[in-house]
Amino acid sequence: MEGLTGRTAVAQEPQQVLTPDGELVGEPPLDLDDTRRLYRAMVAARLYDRKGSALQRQGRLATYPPFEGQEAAQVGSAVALRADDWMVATYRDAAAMWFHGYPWELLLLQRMGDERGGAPPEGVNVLPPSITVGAHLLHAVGLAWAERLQGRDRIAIAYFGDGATSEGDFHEALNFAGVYRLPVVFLCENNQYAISTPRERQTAAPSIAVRAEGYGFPGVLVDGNDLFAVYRATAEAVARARSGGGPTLVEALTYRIGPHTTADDPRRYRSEAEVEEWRRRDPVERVRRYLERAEAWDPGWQAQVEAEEGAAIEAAVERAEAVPPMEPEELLGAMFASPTPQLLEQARELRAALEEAGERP
Amino acid sequence: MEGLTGRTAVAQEPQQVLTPDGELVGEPPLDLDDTRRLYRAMVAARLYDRKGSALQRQGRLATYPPFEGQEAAQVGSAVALRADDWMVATYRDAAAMWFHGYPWELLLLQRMGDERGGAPPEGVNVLPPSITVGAHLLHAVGLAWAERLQGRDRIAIAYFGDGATSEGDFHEALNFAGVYRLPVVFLCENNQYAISTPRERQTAAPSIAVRAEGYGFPGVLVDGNDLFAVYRATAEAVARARSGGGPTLVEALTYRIGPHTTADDPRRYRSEAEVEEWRRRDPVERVRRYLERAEAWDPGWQAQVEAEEGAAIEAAVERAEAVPPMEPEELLGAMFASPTPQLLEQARELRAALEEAGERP
Amino acid sequence: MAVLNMVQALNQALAQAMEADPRVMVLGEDVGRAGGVFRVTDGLLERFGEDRVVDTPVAESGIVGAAFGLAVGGMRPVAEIQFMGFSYPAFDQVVSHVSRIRNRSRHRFTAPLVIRIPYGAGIGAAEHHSESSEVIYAHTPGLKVVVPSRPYDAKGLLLSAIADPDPVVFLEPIRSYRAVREEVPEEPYRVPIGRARVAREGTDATLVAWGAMMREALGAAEALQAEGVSVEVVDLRSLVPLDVETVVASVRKTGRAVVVHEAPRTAGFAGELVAIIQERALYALEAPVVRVTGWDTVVPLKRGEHHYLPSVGRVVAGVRRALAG
Amino acid sequence: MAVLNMVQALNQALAQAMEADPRVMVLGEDVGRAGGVFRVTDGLLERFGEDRVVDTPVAESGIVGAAFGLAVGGMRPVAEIQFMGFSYPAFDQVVSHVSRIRNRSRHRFTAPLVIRIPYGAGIGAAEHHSESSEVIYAHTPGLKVVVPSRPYDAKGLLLSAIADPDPVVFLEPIRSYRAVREEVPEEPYRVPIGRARVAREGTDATLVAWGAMMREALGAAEALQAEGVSVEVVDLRSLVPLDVETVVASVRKTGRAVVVHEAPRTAGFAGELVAIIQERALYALEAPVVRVTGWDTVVPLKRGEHHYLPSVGRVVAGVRRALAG
Ligand SMILES: Cc1ncc(C[n+]2csc(CCOP(=O)(O)OP(=O)(O)O)c2C)c(N)n1
Ligand SMILES: Cc1ncc(C[n+]2csc(CCOP(=O)(O)OP(=O)(O)O)c2C)c(N)n1
Ligand SMILES: [Mg+2]
Ligand SMILES: [Mg+2]
Repeated sequence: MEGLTGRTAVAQEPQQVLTPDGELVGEPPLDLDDTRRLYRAMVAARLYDRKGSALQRQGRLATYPPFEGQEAAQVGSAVALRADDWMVATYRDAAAMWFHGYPWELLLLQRMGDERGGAPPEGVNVLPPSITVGAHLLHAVGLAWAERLQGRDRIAIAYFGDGATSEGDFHEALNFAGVYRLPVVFLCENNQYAISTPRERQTAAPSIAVRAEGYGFPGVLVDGNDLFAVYRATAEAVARARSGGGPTLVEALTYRIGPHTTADDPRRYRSEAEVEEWRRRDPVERVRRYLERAEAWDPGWQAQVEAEEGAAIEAAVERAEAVPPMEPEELLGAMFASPTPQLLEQARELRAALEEAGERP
Repeated sequence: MEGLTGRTAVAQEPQQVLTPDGELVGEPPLDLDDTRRLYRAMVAARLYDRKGSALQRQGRLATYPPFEGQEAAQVGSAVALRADDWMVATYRDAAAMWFHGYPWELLLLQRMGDERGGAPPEGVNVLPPSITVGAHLLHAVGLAWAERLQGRDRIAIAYFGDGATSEGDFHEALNFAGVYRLPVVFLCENNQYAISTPRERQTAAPSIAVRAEGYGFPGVLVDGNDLFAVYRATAEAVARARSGGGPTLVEALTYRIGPHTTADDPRRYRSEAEVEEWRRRDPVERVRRYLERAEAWDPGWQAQVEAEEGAAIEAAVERAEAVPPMEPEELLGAMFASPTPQLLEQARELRAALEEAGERP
Repeated sequence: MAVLNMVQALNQALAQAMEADPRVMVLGEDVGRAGGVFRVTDGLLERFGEDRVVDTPVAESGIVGAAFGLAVGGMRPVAEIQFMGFSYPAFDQVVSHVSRIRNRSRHRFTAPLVIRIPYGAGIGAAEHHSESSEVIYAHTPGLKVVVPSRPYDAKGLLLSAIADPDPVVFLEPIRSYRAVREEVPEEPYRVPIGRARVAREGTDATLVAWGAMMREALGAAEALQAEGVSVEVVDLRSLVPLDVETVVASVRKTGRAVVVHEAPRTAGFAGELVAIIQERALYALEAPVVRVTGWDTVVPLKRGEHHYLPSVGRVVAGVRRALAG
Repeated sequence: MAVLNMVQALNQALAQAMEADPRVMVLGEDVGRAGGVFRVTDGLLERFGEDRVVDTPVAESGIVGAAFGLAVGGMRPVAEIQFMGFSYPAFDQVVSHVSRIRNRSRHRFTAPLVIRIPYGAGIGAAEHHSESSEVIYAHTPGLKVVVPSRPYDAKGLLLSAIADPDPVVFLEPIRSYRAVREEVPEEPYRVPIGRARVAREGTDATLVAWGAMMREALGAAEALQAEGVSVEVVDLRSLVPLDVETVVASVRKTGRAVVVHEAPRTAGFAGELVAIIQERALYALEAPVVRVTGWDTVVPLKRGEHHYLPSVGRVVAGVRRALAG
């Protein structure tokens, strides 16, 4: 009936370039060298992820939110950025952040409970990982806007999960981006769960991507475990943003293989069979098979990559753990450019309490 | 391209039954008797609206938000409800609220600055008008949910403007309604402006209605100045809700002929020509022409309606103005079922201050 | 009598309230299948079904706004916000609507709902997981604000909160969830909202605390006892309504007072207590009321958290300051 | 020198800041074409164009969240929230992000933005248009909170706020917007954030107030003068950082203090002042510090509003109570 909005004209099948078996079903958007580079990055990311969980079990990290299964969604999108583009991502996006320049060491340092991990090196335009769900989409909107107002062509990308799409800030962010046609890419890693809540209880929408129309810009649904598909869609979105074409919502269908965090027990809300099914669509193995077929992978290289990346991660752990704790004045000293009289007094009070307690000041 | 969401399959032309000239272009969903009843209600509403602005100019109301031009959107939708259905509406929805049982007298009393205007009679399931923009959509969601949980078949309707659709709560409300398939109707009176901000700067979406798909339920776009089209769409939505079919988003395209409130100067942001164009689509005159054609209207009846409804409104004003002010204890006495010790003490303090000041306690 | 920790006591209260009244329901993020991130709602879904134990989308304003409508519509919702740091997106619903509908409608509509919020630091959590912003709720007219410090009160206060005709913000000290176990009667009972509890009697100074800080308060009292200083410890239990009599009576007796909270100092709830104490008992005060609080900073992450939270040592020092005058 | 009201002074400050620094921009609901519902941004769109004077969708979290990103990205946004009652949907962005990014990133990223919020009662407005919830911002670490009471300070404080390297919540007393006119220098100048002002000298008692309540404070001082009582009036101007010295010095001199605010009493900012006064000057106090405040209710609508707001009479009575001890 006229006036009644119906289903979109376009099928909701996710874009795919590489099948789970590593076979091409489309044009590969990256050459073999680049693919090897990204494969290596995904292997490194997985090593880091395993290390994170292991450190947590040993009590060396507080909690840790594993991203196993989401490596292609993160690396495949991050590689589409220019080095100086803004990235605003979540606690689960270590791979994307690292790929965009945020050192493992600092990601670890923050997870060890040290605020200094929140300060990436100058020139790395990545905000510290967002712990709140949803709010940071607006930050990407503002950053993209700031770039345009200052006459630069940097864009901003926001990473977020399926759960985040239910927050009011998701809506306000996409709506602002649409109204001002801002150079921003919204990258939803739909990993099927928000803690225990499955995607179909998060929203009755047929997809997240379909929502883009309600903000007046394109949405794309891709196989998030397909490095090529993620890269292609993100690269298109980035190009659109950089050339003044406005925002894009990219939904990458993926899966969180591990628990929500090391404190979570996923057996309470999903079956082992479901996890197994997704393991068969593993994003790293998929690229390995592709490379192997193309004779661009062999076990020797794999061993070398693992050794080198593993060593780099070990070194990062060591450096992070070697960082001495902050003195009280430094701990209390970052609320303002210069502390208020109240904060100065409180730092003195803390120092006095420590001295009284006989702790080394 | 596969995976890329496109425009919806359905054209974004608003549904219409009655043209601005009062000619039918579809099946009339109401018989002549009902149409006369609704015409009378719209005439009453317009008299009330004019009275509201006049009272404000005389300093007898604080501010007043006129709804002229939106009578069909309000009355045509409210008539689709059952008497015991819930209504949650805004400061601009006096016509809908009154039609659903909220007395003029109380609407006026609240606008005069007396909280007792916020208490509709027992059995009238209408919340006091929402002053905040957006939040109340969630209240309708919760009310609809409460009804279903208690095994009743009442539904809830939320009225809101185009501006409200940009608030995060709009999104969270529609998403909850979709997830739980709640018996709720979202009635957007898109009157083209949120104070000074025109609809096209509110969102880049092609319509508000199109957003419904992103929540997994139908959206409908109607000519909001067409009593029949509004009624038909709302009646369908109400029937769907009541029968367990879940929510609907109805977008009624209309126009606010007057200022945002009596404190606003619309010449700052829109042209007189634009207003004139919308005056020609007047929702009340449209039905009058239709009735006249059907020989169901004559000037004598018009005069009688205006006299009777005008007298009722005058009487309501008198009653509201005759309400004596609240005593301090009553004024401070509605924060809790029984006041806290703090509030009791504060009421005593106020009483003492008044006595000291020589005011009649 | 069963010996329970606070999580178990709260779980029992919820189950008993749901058993007794079909209008009581629970909603929030991960409260169903997962039983809540702290397991407070564990087993409720299995027992009461999906209609009454509802996993919601990740949307705090949605949770509270919908719970508001549910309450106005006749239900008795108990909404869970996962951590206090995530209560802010719902702040508008709480402040503008939940707390006000009774006043706005002159008792015609009411919102008898409970908002359960785990709060507080001390577990080395990520940012936003350690907040203690009780004062923003205490300052909001129309809300009751309750903070148990031990399993017994947790159960009794939660049952009171659910039965209350008005909205209650129910703050649960994360650090105390499993730290203390004590005997908790099996049958339902209520601890009245608005009554403080003298947790320990003493004569030389009064310590006022609530929630997780009760541990430091009692620890300090214990430590000072060894030095021959007798400290009375008042557990507020409710911030609103505040039990002024119990606090003032204690200070009148001891002449010295220390207020402890983990929230930042500036404009924290201690200010209210100091104001009231000096309004009612200035001439009994032998020294300024001392505030031992968190600093005016974000709660530091794990490595610095112990520098932020009032410790037994800092509370002891605070009492000494009060004694010295 | 031009004689301006506060709206004009603020408008001038905005125009001068935008003139001087291309990074300064204004965004909010109806700030552009309409010039703001109070006309504070009047004429800026015409002068500085759509890029720098931005009408936004009706979305407060969006306004503040986007302004945060703009600030981190190098701009100097001045965001307007239309009324304080509509600042709550943005509360999460303010509390969780605006106030914290510097600390979270150890100075690597900063959010130098200003959030202008008209606040306060006294104009008989609809519900939500009369709020005075400054304490929720004052309690939030990482924010500066500023409240001018007169045109001169409004201009100078706004220029300081825009230049400040940290986020500033800038509260504008609606009732004072057009009530007072005074000479305001044409050239840009700054009133430092964190300094109170002795608005009237006196010896018998100290009245502390800010924003719109300065009128009642000064009115009460005037009325008491007639009876031979000499009242010193301190205009705080900044709540954070608080100018403790000025307040304490005055109370040390007079020995009696009254704090006035229109916010509800419980956990209002007066508590902070009382706590500090008795911490620093207990032995100088000859009587309890008196609080003259709004009640623990929603601000009543027009017909009852005068019963809520502290009046000159109530402030005078408060001073008398402080004098009586
Ligand atoms: C505003 C807010 N609400 C709630 C939480 C608690 N929480 C942390 S992660 C999470 C689920 C997020 O799910 P999703 O967005 O899908 O991301 P994922 O964890 O799956 O990567 C929740 C509810 C939070 N961090 N922030
Ligand atoms: C949360 C909130 N933000 C801002 C306002 C101020 N305000 C009042 S009405 C209005 C415009 C609303 O526009 P729309 O939703 O289109 O309704 P209309 O007034 O056109 O009927 C605004 C911004 C408010 N009342 N509530
Ligand atoms: Mg997820
Ligand atoms: Mg509108």
